[in-house]
Amino acid sequence: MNISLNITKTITELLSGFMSEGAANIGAMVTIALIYLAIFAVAGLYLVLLERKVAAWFQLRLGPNRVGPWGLLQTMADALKLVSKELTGTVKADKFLYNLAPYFVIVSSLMALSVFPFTQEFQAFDINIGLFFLIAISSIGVIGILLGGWASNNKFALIGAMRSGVQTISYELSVGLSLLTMVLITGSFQLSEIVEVQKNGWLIVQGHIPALIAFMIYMIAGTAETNRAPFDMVEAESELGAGFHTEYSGMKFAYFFLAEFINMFIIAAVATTVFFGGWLSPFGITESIPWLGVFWFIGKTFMLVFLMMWFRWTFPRLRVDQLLTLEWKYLLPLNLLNIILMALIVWLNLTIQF
Amino acid sequence: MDTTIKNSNLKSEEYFINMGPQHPATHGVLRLLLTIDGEIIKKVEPDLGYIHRSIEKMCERDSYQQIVHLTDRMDYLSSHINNEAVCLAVENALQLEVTERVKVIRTIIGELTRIASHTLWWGVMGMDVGALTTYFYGFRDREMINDIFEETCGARLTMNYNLPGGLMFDIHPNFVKRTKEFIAHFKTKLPEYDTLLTGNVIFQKRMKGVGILSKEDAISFGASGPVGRGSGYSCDVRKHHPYSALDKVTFNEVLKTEGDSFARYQVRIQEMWESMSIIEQLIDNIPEGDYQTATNAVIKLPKGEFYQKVETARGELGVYIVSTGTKNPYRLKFRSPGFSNLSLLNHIAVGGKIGDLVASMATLDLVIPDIDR
Amino acid sequence: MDLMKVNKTAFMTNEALQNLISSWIPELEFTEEGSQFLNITVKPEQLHTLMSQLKSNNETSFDYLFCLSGIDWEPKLGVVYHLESTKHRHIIVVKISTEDRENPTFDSVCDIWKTAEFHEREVFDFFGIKFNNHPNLKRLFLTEEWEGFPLRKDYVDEINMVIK
Amino acid sequence: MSYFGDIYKGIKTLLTGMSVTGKYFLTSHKGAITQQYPDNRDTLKMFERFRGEVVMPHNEINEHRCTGCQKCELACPNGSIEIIWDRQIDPETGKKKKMIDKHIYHLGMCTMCGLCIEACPTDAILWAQNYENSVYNRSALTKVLNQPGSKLMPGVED
Repeated sequence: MNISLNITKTITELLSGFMSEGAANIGAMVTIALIYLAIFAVAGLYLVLLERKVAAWFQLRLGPNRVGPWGLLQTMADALKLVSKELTGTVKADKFLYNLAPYFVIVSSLMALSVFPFTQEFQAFDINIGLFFLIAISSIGVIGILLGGWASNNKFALIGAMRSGVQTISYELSVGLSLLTMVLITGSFQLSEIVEVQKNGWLIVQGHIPALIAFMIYMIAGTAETNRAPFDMVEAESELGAGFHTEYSGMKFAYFFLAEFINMFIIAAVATTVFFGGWLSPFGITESIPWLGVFWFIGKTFMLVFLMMWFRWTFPRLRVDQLLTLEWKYLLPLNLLNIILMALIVWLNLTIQF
Repeated sequence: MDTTIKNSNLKSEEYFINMGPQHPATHGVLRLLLTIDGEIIKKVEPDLGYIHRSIEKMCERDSYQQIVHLTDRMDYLSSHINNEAVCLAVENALQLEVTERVKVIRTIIGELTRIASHTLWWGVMGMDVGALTTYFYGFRDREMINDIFEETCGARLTMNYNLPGGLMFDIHPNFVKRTKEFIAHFKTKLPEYDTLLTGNVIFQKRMKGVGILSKEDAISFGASGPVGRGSGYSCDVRKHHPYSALDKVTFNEVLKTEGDSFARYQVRIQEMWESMSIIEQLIDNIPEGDYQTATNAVIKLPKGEFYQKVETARGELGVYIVSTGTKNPYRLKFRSPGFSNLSLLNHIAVGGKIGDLVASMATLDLVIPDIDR
Repeated sequence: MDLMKVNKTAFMTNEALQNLISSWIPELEFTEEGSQFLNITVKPEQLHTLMSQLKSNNETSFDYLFCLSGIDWEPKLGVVYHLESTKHRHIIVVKISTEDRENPTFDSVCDIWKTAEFHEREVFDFFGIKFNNHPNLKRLFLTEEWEGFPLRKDYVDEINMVIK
Repeated sequence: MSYFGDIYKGIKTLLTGMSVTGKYFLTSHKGAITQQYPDNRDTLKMFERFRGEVVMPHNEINEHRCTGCQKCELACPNGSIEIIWDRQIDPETGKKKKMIDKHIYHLGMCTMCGLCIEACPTDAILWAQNYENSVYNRSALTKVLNQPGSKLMPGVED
């Protein structure tokens, strides 16, 4: 049962049999990209279904249960409907930017997926600046939203886009800083390295108080990063109608919609890798079977995804200026204090090691 | 406008945006012409008439029974209280004495309509401010009242249960049982409204200090109902000009003084408790008697003018009938509460952000057919 | 207990109101028949002075204009103001009317009560009565190019009006 | 140091808010408050006073109680009832009498106000409780309430 989990190595060896070295690498990369695209497109659809079901249970409803057994094919049907929808656009829209915007968003969210360690070596792209790469990629998504809102020549979309620009830039800060506090313990950005360090105690336990504060700040900033309630001023239904993607329909709207859910998955996945020990089982109980780690990773991520959905269906929306005061006056100072606190603890090595 | 924008040479241009007539925050076909500078609102000008059916012209050709059924379609959330307004006006004009039983039943169903309207307002207010689950909790309680109405009057929203001279038919045998069940249920659920939304720090930040209306402006703009009472202006028609069985019940008028959206919100939540206590005082001893005193088929009001004030869920509804003794009124004017409450929107929204406009409009609880008539 | 009885227990009875108000402007007609409240018919020129006095004088202090309605008395076009005092809780009705149906104009009271601005626009929309020095007097409900004034008795419109 | 104070208070109110939705999430297995309409169609029964549609009940020998007095037509606010009557010889008394020919009811124009049923002296028309009245073309909404070949019930006087 010991299939080698390092898929990149196996595929490159397979291809290098009848291809030159360089071509094999490119071939491997393309196949892995296609595999990831397939997996996460479907995962995105089922995240949408999970969101609709969880929302229904919160709201005394049943949620989709008509299409397929227990409504499992509902979002598949939605995707097919969106594919067949006509791609309308506004008259004086800036055609090139209008069509380019969705690709920015979907590409940046899919690229960020490549870095996650699902189990032992099952990782598409293990680079030593893993976390730094993640934060850089996730800030490209906002360019897509700004472009989409500005280019669709609709005033509501413009307001939505400007709001998203302001929001994501300010919340990049606390996402980065809160992850930085955790890197103080691990010492390296490489995600597999971070998981290694957590072999003797998850980081949230190792860093105890400052780690908990960093986790809370990270969750708040992460929800704001993906433009989800209570920070969803970008497509505030009751104020701006559909915000920046008002003028998008069909597959382009599907990209925006799918990207939002994959971003939610990424934020939750980063939190599990950094705070809750990625694919490690709680006390090393399933250490022997490495590929079981995938379920631990997916399980923890889904717990955090559920938490973000819980936020969405309970809290009202913040106003734009309150959002900024929350970030600059509350989260940022707390973050800086937290880094100093964490540095002190690491220096006096008061971290709890198992 | 904080000072940073003022003295910087960065000149931001105002631009003009169209909120409505099809917009989630306007709850109906109201079009607001907003002049905004970035996020800050400079001017709000409502453009009405999208659902204007000229009910007042129709009243001039209809008999009095038929006018009663038209008022259902004005403020459809307090349709029973509208019907009661016209019936009271006709009964007072004819000096027609209505039995005690009818007065008590009218007051009970009126207060139930008020609770139903406030629960719907609370659910939709939550949606406007972003919390989408409040809608379903609000509607769960409202559905119980709708079932009571459906069982007794046969219709859920536009009931037309009132006739000049009494009620169309008697209350259903298990009307009393269902109302008591509802009161018991709602007493456990209303505190939940507070823990879910009122206490929430985000909600309070969105509502406190937003859309401030002083008492003098409230009176001068003719604001009535919870909008007026949120600014400390005591305008409850049930207190000052009691009608039906309201003079036999004791309830206190909810008054807040801050005059911001949060005060109007709290007035409505507290009013639901008051309405429940009114129902409890009346539900157990509904006097016996017949439910309709006979009126001749064609009602002719004596020559003269008659005015009747009633407190609907949105405020003070006035029915002004000028009659020349024929079977339909010479002129019938409805003083609608929503109309005056809307006129102060520009006064309270200028200077705020779009989010504030939506929040203060939600607390004005506008129903557009009531404004357009 | 309807509005009629409440008015008696109010701070000032109709008679007291009547001689107080008649002391301000001489030729006013006071009637009480056919209505629950004291009706004052005033000439259009004295309207603004009477109204501002009714509001400012703290014995009457009618600070709440709760109903402003236009009426077409067949030959004459008129406006009826229902005023209530939030302090003393008494109510009076002020009526003005004019013969000229082509260009009926009255003084606007929206500088006294802010609610009048919207109500006067509605009366202009349905009766064609103009109010001078009104901030923006244009049609409120109907579209700009709607000809005719629907609530006038002589208004005819085959499409929308179903005469039974 | 109200800075940390209001952070703590804020988080506390957020958590209490979440506890309410959490409670509903955990008790969601008790079933939803929404009505599963197409599935519960056979068990769904309306209240007996529900105003579905105006109908004219006929007894077994195809007799109804409508004398054609047109009181309901006058009482209807928006003209959704039209009575077509003609003078026929009454078999017993031999005199000319006003007999009902067609009682046309436009369901499309009816606002369910109930004034016609209130005005009918002989209780000829009543409320039916059906709620599925949608049709594919509008002419199906114009109904003739008295069945063809039906007669007035003897002994019913105007």
